[in-house]
Amino acid sequence: MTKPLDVARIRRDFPILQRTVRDDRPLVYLDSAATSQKPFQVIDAESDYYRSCNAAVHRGAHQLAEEATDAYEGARAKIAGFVHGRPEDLVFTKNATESLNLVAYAFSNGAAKAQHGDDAIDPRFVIGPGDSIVVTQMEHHANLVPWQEVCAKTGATLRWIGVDDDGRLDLRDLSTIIDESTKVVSVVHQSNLLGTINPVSELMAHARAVGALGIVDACQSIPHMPVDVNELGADLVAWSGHKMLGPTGIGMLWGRPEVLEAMPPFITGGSMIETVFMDHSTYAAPPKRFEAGTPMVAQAVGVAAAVDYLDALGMDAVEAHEHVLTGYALEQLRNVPGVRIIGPQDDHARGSAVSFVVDGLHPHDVGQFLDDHGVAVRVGHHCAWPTCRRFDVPATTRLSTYIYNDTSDIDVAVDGIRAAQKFFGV
Amino acid sequence: MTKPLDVARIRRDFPILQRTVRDDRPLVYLDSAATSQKPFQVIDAESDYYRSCNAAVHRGAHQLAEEATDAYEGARAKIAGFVHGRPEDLVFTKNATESLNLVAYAFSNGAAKAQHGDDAIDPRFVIGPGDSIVVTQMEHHANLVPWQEVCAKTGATLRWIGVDDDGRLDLRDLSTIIDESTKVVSVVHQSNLLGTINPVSELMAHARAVGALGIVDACQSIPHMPVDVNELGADLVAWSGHKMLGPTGIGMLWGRPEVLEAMPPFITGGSMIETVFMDHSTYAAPPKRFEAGTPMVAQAVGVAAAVDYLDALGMDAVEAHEHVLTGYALEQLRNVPGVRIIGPQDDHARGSAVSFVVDGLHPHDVGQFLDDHGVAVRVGHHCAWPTCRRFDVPATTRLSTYIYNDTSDIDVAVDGIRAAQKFFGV
Amino acid sequence: MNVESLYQEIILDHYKNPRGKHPLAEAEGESYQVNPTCGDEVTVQVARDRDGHLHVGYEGQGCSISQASASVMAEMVEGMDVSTADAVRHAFVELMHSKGAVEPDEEVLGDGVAFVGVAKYPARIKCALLPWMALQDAQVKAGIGTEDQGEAR
Amino acid sequence: MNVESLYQEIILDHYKNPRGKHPLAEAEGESYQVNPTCGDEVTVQVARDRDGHLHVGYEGQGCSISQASASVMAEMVEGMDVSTADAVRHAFVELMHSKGAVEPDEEVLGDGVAFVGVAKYPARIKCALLPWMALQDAQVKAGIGTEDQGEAR
Ligand SMILES: Cc1ncc(COP(=O)(O)O)c(C=O)c1O
Ligand SMILES: Cc1ncc(COP(=O)(O)O)c(C=O)c1O
Repeated sequence: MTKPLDVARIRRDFPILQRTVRDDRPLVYLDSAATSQKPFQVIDAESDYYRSCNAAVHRGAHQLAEEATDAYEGARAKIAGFVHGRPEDLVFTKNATESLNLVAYAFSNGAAKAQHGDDAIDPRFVIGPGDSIVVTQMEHHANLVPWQEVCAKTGATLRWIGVDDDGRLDLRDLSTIIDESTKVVSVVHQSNLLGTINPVSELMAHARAVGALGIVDACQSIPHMPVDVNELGADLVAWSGHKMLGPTGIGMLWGRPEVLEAMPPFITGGSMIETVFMDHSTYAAPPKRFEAGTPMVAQAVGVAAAVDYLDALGMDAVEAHEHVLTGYALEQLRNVPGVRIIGPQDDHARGSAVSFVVDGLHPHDVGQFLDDHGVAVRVGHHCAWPTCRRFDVPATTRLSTYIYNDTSDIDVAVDGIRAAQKFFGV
Repeated sequence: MTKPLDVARIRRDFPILQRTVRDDRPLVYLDSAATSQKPFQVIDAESDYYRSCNAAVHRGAHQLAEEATDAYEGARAKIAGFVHGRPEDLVFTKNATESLNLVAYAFSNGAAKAQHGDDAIDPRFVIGPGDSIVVTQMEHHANLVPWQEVCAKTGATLRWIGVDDDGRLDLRDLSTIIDESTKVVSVVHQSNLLGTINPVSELMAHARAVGALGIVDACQSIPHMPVDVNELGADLVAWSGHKMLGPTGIGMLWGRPEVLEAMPPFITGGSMIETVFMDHSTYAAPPKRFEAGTPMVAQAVGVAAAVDYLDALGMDAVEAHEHVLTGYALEQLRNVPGVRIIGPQDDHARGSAVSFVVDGLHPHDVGQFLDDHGVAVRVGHHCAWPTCRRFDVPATTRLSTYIYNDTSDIDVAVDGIRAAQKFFGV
Repeated sequence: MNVESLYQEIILDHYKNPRGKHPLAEAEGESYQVNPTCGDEVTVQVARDRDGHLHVGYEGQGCSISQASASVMAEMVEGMDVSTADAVRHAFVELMHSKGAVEPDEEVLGDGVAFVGVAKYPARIKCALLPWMALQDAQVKAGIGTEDQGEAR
Repeated sequence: MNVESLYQEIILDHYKNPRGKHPLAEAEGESYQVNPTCGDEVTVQVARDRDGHLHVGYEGQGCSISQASASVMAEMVEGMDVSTADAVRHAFVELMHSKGAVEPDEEVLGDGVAFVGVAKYPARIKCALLPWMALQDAQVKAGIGTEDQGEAR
């Protein structure tokens, strides 16, 4: 049995939710798919780190350095545990975008080094003409552009799984898309624009079957539902801290140990080396191999505090709460004439990002009216421009909820939409 | 006339300096070259951002997004101003290591794309066999390993300027090192191990003369002395926030506009694009082109607060203060029999990082004794392993000061060294 | 400050009944501009006749602000001599960057004065400027005017 | 807790007068290990004689802790049968990870008990373990022992 969320109590932990916007309207924050707000527990964890034990980690023989290292590695263990992974298999980056680039660069770097005579590169990372990379038509730019770049640098070909009218992946021709030429299958777990939850373990099984590496962009799933990285069947899983109550400036990459071990480094420099000579270097084992330079220590501590916060609520309860809100939002929006939902129409296998367009109104103008009602939403292509094109819309307006929202927030938003319709006479 | 620093007053702004370590000894922090401590003004600026206006920047039509964007871009303007640059020419990264990699990858990405038929790549970034890259023998790994990687991926050759016994660059054979084959000259402004301040504008002039791009690693200079990026004569300048009173997780890269404009992107994804289609994308102008994904907003706000703090002291005064401390440290260390300073022996053209070895004692053991006296120093190769090899030492112990240190801190350190000598009977 | 100050009557009118929204028969220069965050697009074409007068046409899609701005622009500068058109554009750009501190001059800006409220909504300034940036860029490409390249960024 | 608890007499003695610090005539396996943050290095060589006894030699440079640890290790396991040597290594590794909570058994660990203070200084644990990791790795390479590969990390 999961205990339902006590939204009123939760809201008291978020200082920003006490403020007003535009002519003293209470803030209704429905933009958590872009970035979540932070409870004081997270904010304080970061400042306490700076106040009490800030130092360079993994270096120096002094007490502060020991405490800072403990804080950093303790955070790693906690965050890894949150997704049922081992600390050794968790890499810190600056955001999910870097995590995904780190993986993409393993292929372009691998190919370039192999071409220049390095025969120690694992053949899985040597990509070139004739090889294919598979993504979907609902990827965030962060899981699309890096692969386009790999293709531009290596001659590999990008393929994608299409999206049907209901915003679901079209899996009919899967075996012609993922085939023996495929070296990478990289898919979003939950679309940030459509809200669709994809059958990633099925897709990962297809990847495995052809010997391709399987990658999951879990930016919109790990903050919102219980995720066990082992169950996804993926080789690598990327997500961000700032969407799960954590600070800006930190992302995560979990990898299967054997895959991380085989991956060439991305950003190079201090702390990721084993030995350095003027003319060559050797590299440390993962996760250090992928963490060059002074890391995001305070930010890791902040994400660990966010994990504590979410664990205390229970991710089952978080998921259940959002499921209710999603159903409610879909229902309320359907009741507004002229509103069209872009993405799955019902709440089955669907997360809480709900995109829509309003006949006769541009999404930007809808967003502006919502802002005038104190409602913060996102408008635009949500960094998934090809997905907008698929639905023949220039942009959408998107509501997205989290643990601090309740149905009344959605009511305020729907009022705002109606007001916009009235004002523009549509 | 610069006003001398009031160290006692400054120390009150740094919460961590009020704490004790190891059996209640007052903390003597002499490890600022690794990372600096943070005044409450910086810590609070970050938390205030989260408490009051956290949101996704450059997106969303709501008031929070406007305020967050203002905070982020305002920070950019302030930090750029600190080094006499324009905001449009300042890129935020996660640390200086990423900044330097961003530049290095412009070359390997440029080469790979050109090889695969992209003829829009600026020829300056198309590197290959026969081309050379020049660094020095006193680089931090962050400005060495990325260039080794470029060579491994493109067939270019790495060359370096040697270091003499006094820890100065050996500039005698410069014209055989920097020649017509040279496409990159990348040098450290102030060595984090030796303390040497290098004649970078002279080196940059050599780079310009042969048409090479000139890069300066200013990690140890910008926090400690007035730096005007225009006067360095460099094309690109990299540094970190956490060494200049700022938070972890943010770095800077300043570039000449014409050079940034010509550079291919590094990390790709959201926010750095102009248009995205499934099969290709076009990229935004700098600085956005180099800032993929959700940026380090709170961290930028923190560095801006650090700039305010340093500006209020005056960088001339900071430099003068450290110069006194450096001279004092050199003198006190010279008075201890058996201590050998690694790096320039006098305080001319020299920063406050002072490395030394003690006859018969391993640097790690020296560090441990200092720790026992409450003194935090760094031991090891300081991410400049080849520099240690040059001086035939496995590692050094390093004292490094900042605005919150005074001569009494150095006295405590020297006492610790003597105690170690006594204990080990050397 | 509220949303009505942003969406003045004139803006709504231009949004619903755009003027000058058509391709130009013999364009000498053309510029496509896009707002990468929201996907608003506009293509502006320009030509100059024997008497030195400017002719413009545009196509585009986007929010009310960007589309109304394009319509206002097309209606105003159509047939103007080049230097007067440049002056109008200058005044419009200045207004947008004024944060609401500048009192717009109706003599110069005509219907453009209706955009005074936009300057208070930073996220929308880019929308309003988009067609004017395209105009400037198209003129530069056509070699018509303008010394002030790049200033509308 | 203070620095004297770290640097016990036995450690200082092994540091100043290292035992077993020499190459091994007929090494069957060798392992080089380095601590990437401080540059401490050690190379351990191993061989097994007809009676199943282990022989070790080492070279290295580094801090007192890593070098004394190598000396203690070389002295202790030299001539031991393989399974006893493995047991000593296990006990040493366990002690290092104990955060000071384990009472070391002098029967098993001999001079190794002197390292009990090291467990309280996280930054130094790696120093103390370095030669033992090299021993294990060298044994694995020589095919001498040990089922517990990787455990000393
Ligand atoms: C000279 C120098 N360059 C580069 C770096 C790397 O900086 P960061 O670790 O912040 O990336 C440092 C700091 O460690 C440094 O001192
Ligand atoms: C599905 C998805 N993938 C990737 C990203 C990129 O994350 P970040 O901006 O934190 O790098 C986001 C968030 O914007 C997202 O929603």
